[in-house]
Amino acid sequence: MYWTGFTPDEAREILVNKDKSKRDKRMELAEAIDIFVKDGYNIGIAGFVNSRQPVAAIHEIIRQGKKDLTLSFQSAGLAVEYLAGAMALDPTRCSIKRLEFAYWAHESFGISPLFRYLAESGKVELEDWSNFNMSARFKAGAMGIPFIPCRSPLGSDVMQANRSKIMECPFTGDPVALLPAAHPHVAVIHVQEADIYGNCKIKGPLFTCPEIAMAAGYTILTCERIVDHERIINDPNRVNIPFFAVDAVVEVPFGAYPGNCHSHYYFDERHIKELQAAGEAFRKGDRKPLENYYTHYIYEVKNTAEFLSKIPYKQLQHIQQIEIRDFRLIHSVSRSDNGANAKSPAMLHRQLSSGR
Amino acid sequence: MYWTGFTPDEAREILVNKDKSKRDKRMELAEAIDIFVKDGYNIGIAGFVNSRQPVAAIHEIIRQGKKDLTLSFQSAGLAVEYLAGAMALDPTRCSIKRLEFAYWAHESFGISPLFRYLAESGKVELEDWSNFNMSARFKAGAMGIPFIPCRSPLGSDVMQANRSKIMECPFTGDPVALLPAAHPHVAVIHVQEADIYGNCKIKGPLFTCPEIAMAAGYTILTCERIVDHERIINDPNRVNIPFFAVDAVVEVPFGAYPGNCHSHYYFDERHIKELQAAGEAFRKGDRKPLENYYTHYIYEVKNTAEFLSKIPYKQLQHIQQIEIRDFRLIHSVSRSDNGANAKSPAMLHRQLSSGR
Amino acid sequence: MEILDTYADDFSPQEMIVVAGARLLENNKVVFAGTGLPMVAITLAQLTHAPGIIPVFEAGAVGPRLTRGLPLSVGDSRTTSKAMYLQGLNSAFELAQRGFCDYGFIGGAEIDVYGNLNSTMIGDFPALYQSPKVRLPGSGGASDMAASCERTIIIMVHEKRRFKEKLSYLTSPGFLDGSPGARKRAGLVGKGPYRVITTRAVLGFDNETRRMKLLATMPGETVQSVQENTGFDLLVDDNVYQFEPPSREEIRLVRDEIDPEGYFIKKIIK
Amino acid sequence: MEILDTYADDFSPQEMIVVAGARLLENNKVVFAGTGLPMVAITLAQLTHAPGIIPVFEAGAVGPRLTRGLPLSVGDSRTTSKAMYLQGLNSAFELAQRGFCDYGFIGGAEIDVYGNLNSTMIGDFPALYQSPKVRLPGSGGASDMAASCERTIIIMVHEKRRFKEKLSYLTSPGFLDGSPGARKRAGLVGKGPYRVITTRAVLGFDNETRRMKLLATMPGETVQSVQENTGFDLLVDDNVYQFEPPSREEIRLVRDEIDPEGYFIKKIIK
Repeated sequence: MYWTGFTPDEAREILVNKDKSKRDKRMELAEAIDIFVKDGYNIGIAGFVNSRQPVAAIHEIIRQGKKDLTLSFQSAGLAVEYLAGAMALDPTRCSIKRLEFAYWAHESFGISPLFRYLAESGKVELEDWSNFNMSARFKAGAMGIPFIPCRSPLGSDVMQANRSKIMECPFTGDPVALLPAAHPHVAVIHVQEADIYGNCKIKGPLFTCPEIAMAAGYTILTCERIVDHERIINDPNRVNIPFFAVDAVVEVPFGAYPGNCHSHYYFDERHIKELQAAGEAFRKGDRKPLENYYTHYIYEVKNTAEFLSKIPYKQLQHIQQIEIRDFRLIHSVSRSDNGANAKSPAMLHRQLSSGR
Repeated sequence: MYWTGFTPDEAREILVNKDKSKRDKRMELAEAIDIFVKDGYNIGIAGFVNSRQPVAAIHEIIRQGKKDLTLSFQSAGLAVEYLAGAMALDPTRCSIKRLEFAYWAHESFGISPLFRYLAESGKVELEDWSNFNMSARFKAGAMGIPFIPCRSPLGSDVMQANRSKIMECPFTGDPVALLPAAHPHVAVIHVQEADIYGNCKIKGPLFTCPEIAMAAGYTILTCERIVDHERIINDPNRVNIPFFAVDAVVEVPFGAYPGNCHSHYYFDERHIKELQAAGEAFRKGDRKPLENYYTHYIYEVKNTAEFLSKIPYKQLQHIQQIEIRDFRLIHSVSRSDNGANAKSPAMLHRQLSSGR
Repeated sequence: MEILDTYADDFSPQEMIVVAGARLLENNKVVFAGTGLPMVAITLAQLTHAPGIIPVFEAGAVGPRLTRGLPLSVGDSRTTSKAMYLQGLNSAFELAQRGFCDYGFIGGAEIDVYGNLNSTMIGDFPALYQSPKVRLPGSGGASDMAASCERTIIIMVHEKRRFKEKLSYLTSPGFLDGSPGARKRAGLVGKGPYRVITTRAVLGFDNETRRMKLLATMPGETVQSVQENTGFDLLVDDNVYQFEPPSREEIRLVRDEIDPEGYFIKKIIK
Repeated sequence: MEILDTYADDFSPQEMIVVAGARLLENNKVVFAGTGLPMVAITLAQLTHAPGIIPVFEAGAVGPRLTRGLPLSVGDSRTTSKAMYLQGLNSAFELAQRGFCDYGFIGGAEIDVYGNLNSTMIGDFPALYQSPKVRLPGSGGASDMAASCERTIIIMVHEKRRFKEKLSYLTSPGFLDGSPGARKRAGLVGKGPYRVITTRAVLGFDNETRRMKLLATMPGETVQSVQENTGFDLLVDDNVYQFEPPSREEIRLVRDEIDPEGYFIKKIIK
């Protein structure tokens, strides 16, 4: 068995020797990436598909030109797409070596042209898992156990493509899959609110963010806003990641843009499609649109604020409004929203005999 | 390997065949115990030592005279003490057959005389685990896996006293302990707030309550108060047990009395000591005080409301006030409560060379 | 009971799939929904005969009602509206692994006669795993739902190249090799695939052989046309029937209320 | 530096233990605290030289400051005041298992020369496990802390019958049989026991043999009196010294502020 991040023993030693005190961990994004992200590292990428992905941190990783990265995640879209594009344009500047993952695409926004490009040309090592597998691997890491039992990927070809093992359960006699813990060298995570110590509160689905933070050797936390410590601990049951699992706290409003950040902004479809189209053009042989995209939005800007200043303000305002004002209500649902007692048209109420 | 609750396959089948709809599950406590608690059952006892233990539900189990129970818990005090007392007085009326547990005593209120009586006279089967072991066993049950790896109880005699097994980790080569999942037939849990469907919100430490609820075949939830569904789902990230893991919802104010229920009431020391003293007298040969206690507080009353009406109102008010008004502040801490920056007397600040 | 003007005049194969998916869902069941058409079908079911359906989304939301609009992702903000429980991926999949999820509602790029799915790669596996002919997005949560939900409902585009004798790669287990007890022997639980809903048919599985069986043809299709577009021999149910077309109201809900922007259901250009 | 009237005139052995425990705790470390005297010692440390100590209580609270009064249980409401993270037992023990907890602060009924503890039973194990001579409350979380915290600090009443050559039952692992690498071989992590604080002494462990070693005697005790009250041979440190008595301020904090009701620290009747 080989370990692609820290081994369980190494991951523990790092924590044992770490200053775990409650101290101000605020820093600039560039500084955090410079200190904690090294060439050859295994990076745990938080978020899920295009929601709450650590996009700002990834842009900075691209600007700093980190190489030979292993990316560990369950399902990702934008964060990995940006890294893939940087590698596609110039692999000597920024590169992915290996993927441990379950899904790379954009759901309703389509497949990932740059993943297809990298994978089909054999430019990255692949290790396929399922969403539960990767989430459970991070969970095992967070729990301090070297592996975790799981039902999936039993019966599938995934078992031939990755490091999981089958054992006979000593209690039931049935086969069970064992997944090795994942301890990325560093985790990059974007959340809504954190205090200066790193205690943070996640709104909406947690994805696998707490587990990734606890499993990783080091954790960079970007957040929409830094809030008072007292506000965070007002309801300690709602703190999702404790301060001592965090090494850097960076306030980055719109840090998941153009993705979705629950309670702050919805997807910027227009911008995501712009990136997608540039990637698709690249896959078909025209590198110009992707070069232009990277020059304009990533390499020519110093930080996220400068990136955002290139986006029309109305577009930013629009995605905040969709998110906050809920204006795309499904009216029938809203009207009849009485849970199990909702009334619906009588005709449709009848038991449809067909198809049963 | 033998299973003392449901086997993993049985536990799954029960859920598969259960009506998991969102429906009104309110019932009387006596009805809930009658339907879901059977002689010979393995009961998952929630709470921790004397905090948020399901005391009211246990009183009703005693009144209904359930027998040959297996009790599964990490650390318990009052709930199990009450069952032990009932068995000590008349084992044909109510009895414990077996314990799977980590700790049975009352912390600052002392040891458990009735546990000593039952254990030292060989009247109950013992299976010792640690707090983490029992919590992890419930967690494995909740996760739907047949076992979970854990570091403890490696190296200890606990391994000879229970069903854990050691295996060589196929990834690290190091020994690791495997704990079998626990699936109690029924869980009894007391929380602060629930809606009529069973969605509930726990305040303060969660103990192992969510895991026990999800692991058990059936779950009886008592709560301080039933609140509006809209209030519970106002912050769905704060829902600790989802409705479909709950079979009965019973509103029982003071349902953990004389124990502590976070945000509602602190311990009633006086009453706990009354029970303790009666138990201690029993262990030393005088059964009268314990008989009187049970007659007066449990057998002669119909329900929790009648039990509470035998407690002086001032005592109930007192424990609410301690809990809610925080009047026993430690003043030095409060004064200097600036976290790591707190100032303390210079003399004591110096590095004490002795003892290092 | 039915009158002819109940039915919609025009509808796309995708719309037919969504309507069929919705109709298959029983009220008050827990349905673990994959992205795309399953989300549309669940919403349609909630709006029609099954308001009590409890959706579970893998990113963490349990029991939402999609009052904020159709989610564009199983992890986006819209999945959380009126949710009753909201944790993360581990929590959602653990619910399924524990037995809380009656149905998993998934798709794939390829399917075989035993309902196994491929959503990983097209090409020679394992030889060319590291440089496949076509690289697909990967399992996501589909294989987890297939492994742990009590039953699965599968949605497919019905083309011969997708209904294959042999998959390039088995991502999501169905009845595996179809032998008796194959799932149990592999360590899986649950009863396996229940229905396959396609652009041409509704299919089930034979109880004895676990091979795919044609139950109903979609409007405009015949037993023969379905078989011609399938890369393996289909069993045909004795009572094979024409599936009831979408009603006007079903189509109206899909087009006007659920997916007015056409994220998942492409508009028909008239 | 020190002036004589710094010291308290009278103090109980329990108070001495608590003061010694507090002094051993470094500022800004994460300390997993068992019930009773460890809670008092941590609170005293927070009030004196180590305001940045981060307590972890097994029932779920991380980093509280005990402004609501001394908890009577590691799971009661008072453990949650100003907590920064608050889940449950699994979460707390997983933090320790992962490596977040620098110290575990535990006790036991019996201890052996290698710092192994018994808190389960007195009697013949395994023969009489099901009807022990004396049944103790059980491990609780002590064996978990001993297995997973980086180091443990042990608090004991120092009596010959408790410092034993051979334990009735090994509940919480110390250095096991004392052989080199015994903990690692058993699958444990962490460096094992660090200090034993008793009513008579402060003890550590020899680096070579991992046997218990007398480091300091409590006020009123001598090397000989400590050995006489120990059921095995103690190593004695070359620089063995008299432990500094409690200061007036330390005793005042314990009696007046931390445990005025005497829940864990019995009052001295003057």
